Amino acid sequence: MSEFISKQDLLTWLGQLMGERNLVAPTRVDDLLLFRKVDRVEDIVFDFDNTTMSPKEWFYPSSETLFYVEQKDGQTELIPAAIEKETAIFGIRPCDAQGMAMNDYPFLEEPADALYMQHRDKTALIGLACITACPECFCTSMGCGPHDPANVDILLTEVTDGYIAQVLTDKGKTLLPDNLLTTADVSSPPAPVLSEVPSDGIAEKMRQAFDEPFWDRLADRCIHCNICSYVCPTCYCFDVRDYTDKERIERVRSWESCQSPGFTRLAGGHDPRSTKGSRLRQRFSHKLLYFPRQFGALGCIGCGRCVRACPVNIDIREIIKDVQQLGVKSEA
Amino acid sequence: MKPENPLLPYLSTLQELIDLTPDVKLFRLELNDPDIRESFDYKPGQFVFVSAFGVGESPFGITSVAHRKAGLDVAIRRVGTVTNALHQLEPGATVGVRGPFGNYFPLDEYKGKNIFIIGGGIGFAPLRPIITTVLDYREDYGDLVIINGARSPQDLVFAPEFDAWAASPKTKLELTVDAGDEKWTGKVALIPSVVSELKLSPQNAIAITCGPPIMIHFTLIELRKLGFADNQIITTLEGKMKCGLGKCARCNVGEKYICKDGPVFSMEQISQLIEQF
Amino acid sequence: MDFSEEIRSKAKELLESGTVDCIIGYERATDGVVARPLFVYQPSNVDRLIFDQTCAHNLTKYLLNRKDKATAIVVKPCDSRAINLLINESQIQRDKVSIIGVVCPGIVKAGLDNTSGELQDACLTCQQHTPVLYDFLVGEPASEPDVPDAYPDVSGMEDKSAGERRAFWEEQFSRCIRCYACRQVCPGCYCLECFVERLDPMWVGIRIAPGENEVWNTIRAFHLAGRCIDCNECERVCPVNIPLSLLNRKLGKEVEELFNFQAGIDAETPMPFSTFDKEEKLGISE
Amino acid sequence: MAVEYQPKIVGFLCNWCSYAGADLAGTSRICYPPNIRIIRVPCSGRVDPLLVVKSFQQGADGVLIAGCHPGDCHYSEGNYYARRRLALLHTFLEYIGIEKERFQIQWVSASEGKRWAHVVSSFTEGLARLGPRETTLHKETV
Repeated sequence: MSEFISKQDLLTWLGQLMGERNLVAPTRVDDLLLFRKVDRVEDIVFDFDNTTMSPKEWFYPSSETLFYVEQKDGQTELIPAAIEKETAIFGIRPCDAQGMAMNDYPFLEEPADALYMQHRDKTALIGLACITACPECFCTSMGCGPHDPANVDILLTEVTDGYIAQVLTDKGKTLLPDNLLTTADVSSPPAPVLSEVPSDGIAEKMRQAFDEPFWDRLADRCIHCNICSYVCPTCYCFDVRDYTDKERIERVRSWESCQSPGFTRLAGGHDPRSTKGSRLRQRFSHKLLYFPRQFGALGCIGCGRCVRACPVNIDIREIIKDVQQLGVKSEA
Repeated sequence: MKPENPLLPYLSTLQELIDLTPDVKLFRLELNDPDIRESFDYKPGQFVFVSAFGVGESPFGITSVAHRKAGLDVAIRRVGTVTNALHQLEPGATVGVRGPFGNYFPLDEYKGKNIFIIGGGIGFAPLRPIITTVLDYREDYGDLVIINGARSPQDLVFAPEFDAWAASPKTKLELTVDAGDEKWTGKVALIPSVVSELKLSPQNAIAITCGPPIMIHFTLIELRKLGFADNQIITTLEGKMKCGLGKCARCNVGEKYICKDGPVFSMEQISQLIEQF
Repeated sequence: MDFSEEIRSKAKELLESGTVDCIIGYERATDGVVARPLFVYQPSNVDRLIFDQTCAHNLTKYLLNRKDKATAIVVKPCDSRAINLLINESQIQRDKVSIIGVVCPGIVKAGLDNTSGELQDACLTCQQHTPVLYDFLVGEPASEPDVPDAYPDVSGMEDKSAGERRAFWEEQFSRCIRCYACRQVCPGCYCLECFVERLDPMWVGIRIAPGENEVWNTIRAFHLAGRCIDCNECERVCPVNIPLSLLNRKLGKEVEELFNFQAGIDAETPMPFSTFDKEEKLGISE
Repeated sequence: MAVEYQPKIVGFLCNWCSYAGADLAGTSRICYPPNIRIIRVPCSGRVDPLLVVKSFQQGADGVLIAGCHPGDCHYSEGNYYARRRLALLHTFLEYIGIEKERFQIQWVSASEGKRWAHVVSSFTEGLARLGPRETTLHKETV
C-alpha cells in the first residue's frame, strides 16, 4: 500500500504552489529542456530524460550579486543580497538532488556561505523518479539510484493515472497537504537498469595515475571550453569581481571552470597549471580524488550531462575505466 | 566573532600609506567597527583579502603583528587591476578587509631555535611579522639571520627598519641585490648564493623562505646542500584565490587548498603533495 | 564509399616514413554512433581511424597546438578553407602540414548515425564538396551542385521585422551561459587574451546576464567577419543551441556582396579589412 | 506633465575633422540639440565595433561616428578602413534588431560647422520619433 496522488490533483496542487512561491520545473525552450520558473501548469514537461542544464543554477546561479556597496551621506554601506521568496523545484531527478547535497559540503562547511544557505533553506525539492534511463547516465555506480529518495523533500514515482508520493521531510509535509493523498494498492514500477561504471577504489587509482602521460594524450582533443563544468550539477568553482553600475557597486560571483585560461593565472602572469593535460587532470582529479579525500563522497553523481554535452566526447565513464586499468595496460 | 557572512568584508579605513619601493606601498588599515577591531586576532603567516570596491578583492599576507595592537599592515605591489586601484587610494579611503585566513608560522615550536629568514622581493613582506615577533620576545629564540634580496637597492622592502634589525642582539642582516647602483655598497648576488656563502648551520635551526618560485627553487637546493632536512625548511605558497575558505576551489595543490591548509607549508608537506606547483 | 581504409593506409605510410609524427583524424566515439577527434602517434594505432558522415568536427584548430611539429590532418572541404585562413594570417606554415583531403559526402545531423542520410542544414547549401587544398585526395571530385540561394537561413532572418529580430536575438543571447565553446572550437579564434576576458578595461567581465551576453556574441561574430569559413562548428558545439551560424553567415554574405571575398578560398588574397578601395561608397552618404 | 523623451546619443568624432567641425559650430554660435555626448578619437579608423556595441548595451539610443571625408584623412587611410568596418557593422546591427536609424556614419570636415549642427539635429529628431530603445542592460537572466 502507498500514498497516491492523481495526475489531476497533482496539476491543481502545482497550480496552487505557483501562486504562493516560485515554481521551477522542466520546460521546453526551443528544443532544449531547462529548469525555468513557470507560471502556467501547461508549460511543465512531465516525461523527459533530464534537462540540459542542471538545477544547480537555482542554488548557485551562473551569476549572482553577493552584496551592494552604497554611499549614504558620505558613509559606505554594504548591503548583502538576500533571498526573500520561497521556491519549489518540481521534476528534479534523484541524481541531481544528490548533486545538490554534494554541493552542500563545500558551501555549508563552517563558515557557511550565507547566500547559498538561504537558497537551500528556501527551496523545496519535489523529485521525479526515473522511469527510463538515458544512455549516458550511470548514477547507480556513483552511490545513487533512479528511485533514490535520499535528497528530496517529496519523491513522485509515475504509475498509471497518477504518482506514488513519498513525503520525506517536514518541508515536504508543509508543501503537500494530506487531503490530496489517498492510499492505494499500487507499487512503484521496477527501477531502470543502468550501465555499470567501475568506480570502486577510483580515488586511489586516480592517485596512482596522476603523473601518467594518459592525461596529456586525453587533452589532445580537448578544446578547453567550459561546457562540462557549467552543465555539471557538482562543479562549484567560482569567480568574483566587482561591477560598477551608474548608481552603485555590486560584488558579483559567477561560475568559473578549471578549463578556462585564467583559472590559476596569477597577477603578473605566472600560471602554475598551464598545460592542457594538467587542466584536464584537475577536473577529473577534483571529482574522483580530491572531493572524496576532503568530504568522503565522490564528486560525480553519474548524471551523464558532461558526456552528452562535450563537443569532443571526453567521457568520464571511459576515463574511469581507463584509469582503473592503467596499472594493467599502458595507454598507447 | 563568527562571521555570519564570510564573503562580506569588514569596512575599514586606510590610515596611512607608506611608499616602501617604487611599486610597493605599505597600507596601514584600521577596521571601522570597534568590537570587530578588538577581537580581530591573527598570527604571522596569515593573510587577509583587501577589497578595492568597484574593482574586486585580492589576498595579501599580513606584515604587522597582532600583539603590538598598532593596526593592520599589508604590503601591496602594483601588479594587477585590484592592486592598481588600491595604489590610487588616499589615506582616509574606505576599503574592505576579510579574514584572517590560512594557517600560520608555528613560532612556538621554533622557541630556542636559530631562525633564518630568507625573503626575495615582495616575498619578504609575509616574513616581517616573524622578525618583529622574534625581536619582541628575543630571549625565546636563538640566533636570527635575515637575508633580504631584491632586483635593485630601491626594491628592498622595509628599508627603514634595517638598522634596527641589524642592531638587535644575536641578529645578522644580509642585504643583496641582483644589480646595484652607484650608491650601493652591499652584496650584489642572487639569494641562493648568499645562503651557501653564509654556510647557515642546520643545527637546531629553522629556515623560512618566501619569494618568486625561481628563487625558492634554488634556495631549497642550497639549504639541502647545507644539510637542512625538509621539515626544517618552511615556505608559503601563492595561488589564485577568490574566497579564502576552501569554497571556490581555485587555489588547490592536489587535494590541499593553499588558503585553508596553507599558505604556510614545510618542504616535507610540499614534497608529499601529488601536484607540484 | 568507405574512405577509412584509404585514410588508414595513407596515415600508416606518413607515420612510418617519418614525414609526420602525428595524424589528426576521427575515430568512433564511446556511444558507437558518432565520431570524435583522434590523435595517432604510432603506426600500430592507425586502424582506429575512420571517416564517414558523422565526422562533423573541424580538426584544423588543433594545428595551432602543433605549429612547429610536422602533422598530418584529415580535412573536409569546408575545414580545408581554415588552413588557407591560418596560412594567410601566418599562424601555421604550409610545409608543416600534410593534408589528407576528403571529397565530402555531407555530414548528418548531430547524434544521427552514418546511415541516416539526413544531412545537417549547413551541408544542404554547400557548394564546396572538394577541398580547396590538399596533399592527398580521398574520393573523386564531383561537379558542384547548382545552389540558387546559398543563404536561405540568412535571408529568412533578414525578412523579419526589426522588432521580431530584436526579440529573437535577445531571447537567444539571454540563454548563453558563456562557456566559450564557440570560441574554443573556432579556427579563427586564437587570440592570446580574448577581449571578453580583459579586465582593464573590463569590456564584458564575468557576469553572465543578457546585456553582457549580447556584447560577447555580437563582437565574437564580428571578429570573424571576412574570416569565417562557414564550417558550422560554433553552432554544433553550443550547449544551449544558439544559432551562431546565423550570425557568422550573415557577415559572410555581406562580405561576399560588398567586397567579393570568401574566406579561405586561397591563402594569398588580402583579407577584406586589411585593405580598401578608395572609390567604394558602401552606402555611406557623401 | 510627462517628461518628454530625450534620446541619448554617443558620438565618436575624429579629432582632425569632425571634432574641429563641431568646435566651429560652437564658435559660430550655431545651436544644435545637446543630446550628443562627444568622445574624441584620433581617427574614425580608431573606432572599434566593440565601442559601438558597448554604447548600445550601456543604454545609448543612438551612436554617431563622424570622420574626415574619404581622401582628407590626417592619417591618409584611417577612414578608408573605417568605412569598410562600419558599413558592415551597420548592416549587422540592423540584423540583430538595432534599427538602422540608430547608427549613423557621417563624413564632416573641419569647415562644415553648419552641416555638423544639421547632422546632430536631424539625428536627434529621428531618434525622438523612434522612441527609447528596449535595452537588456538590467534584465533578469532567468
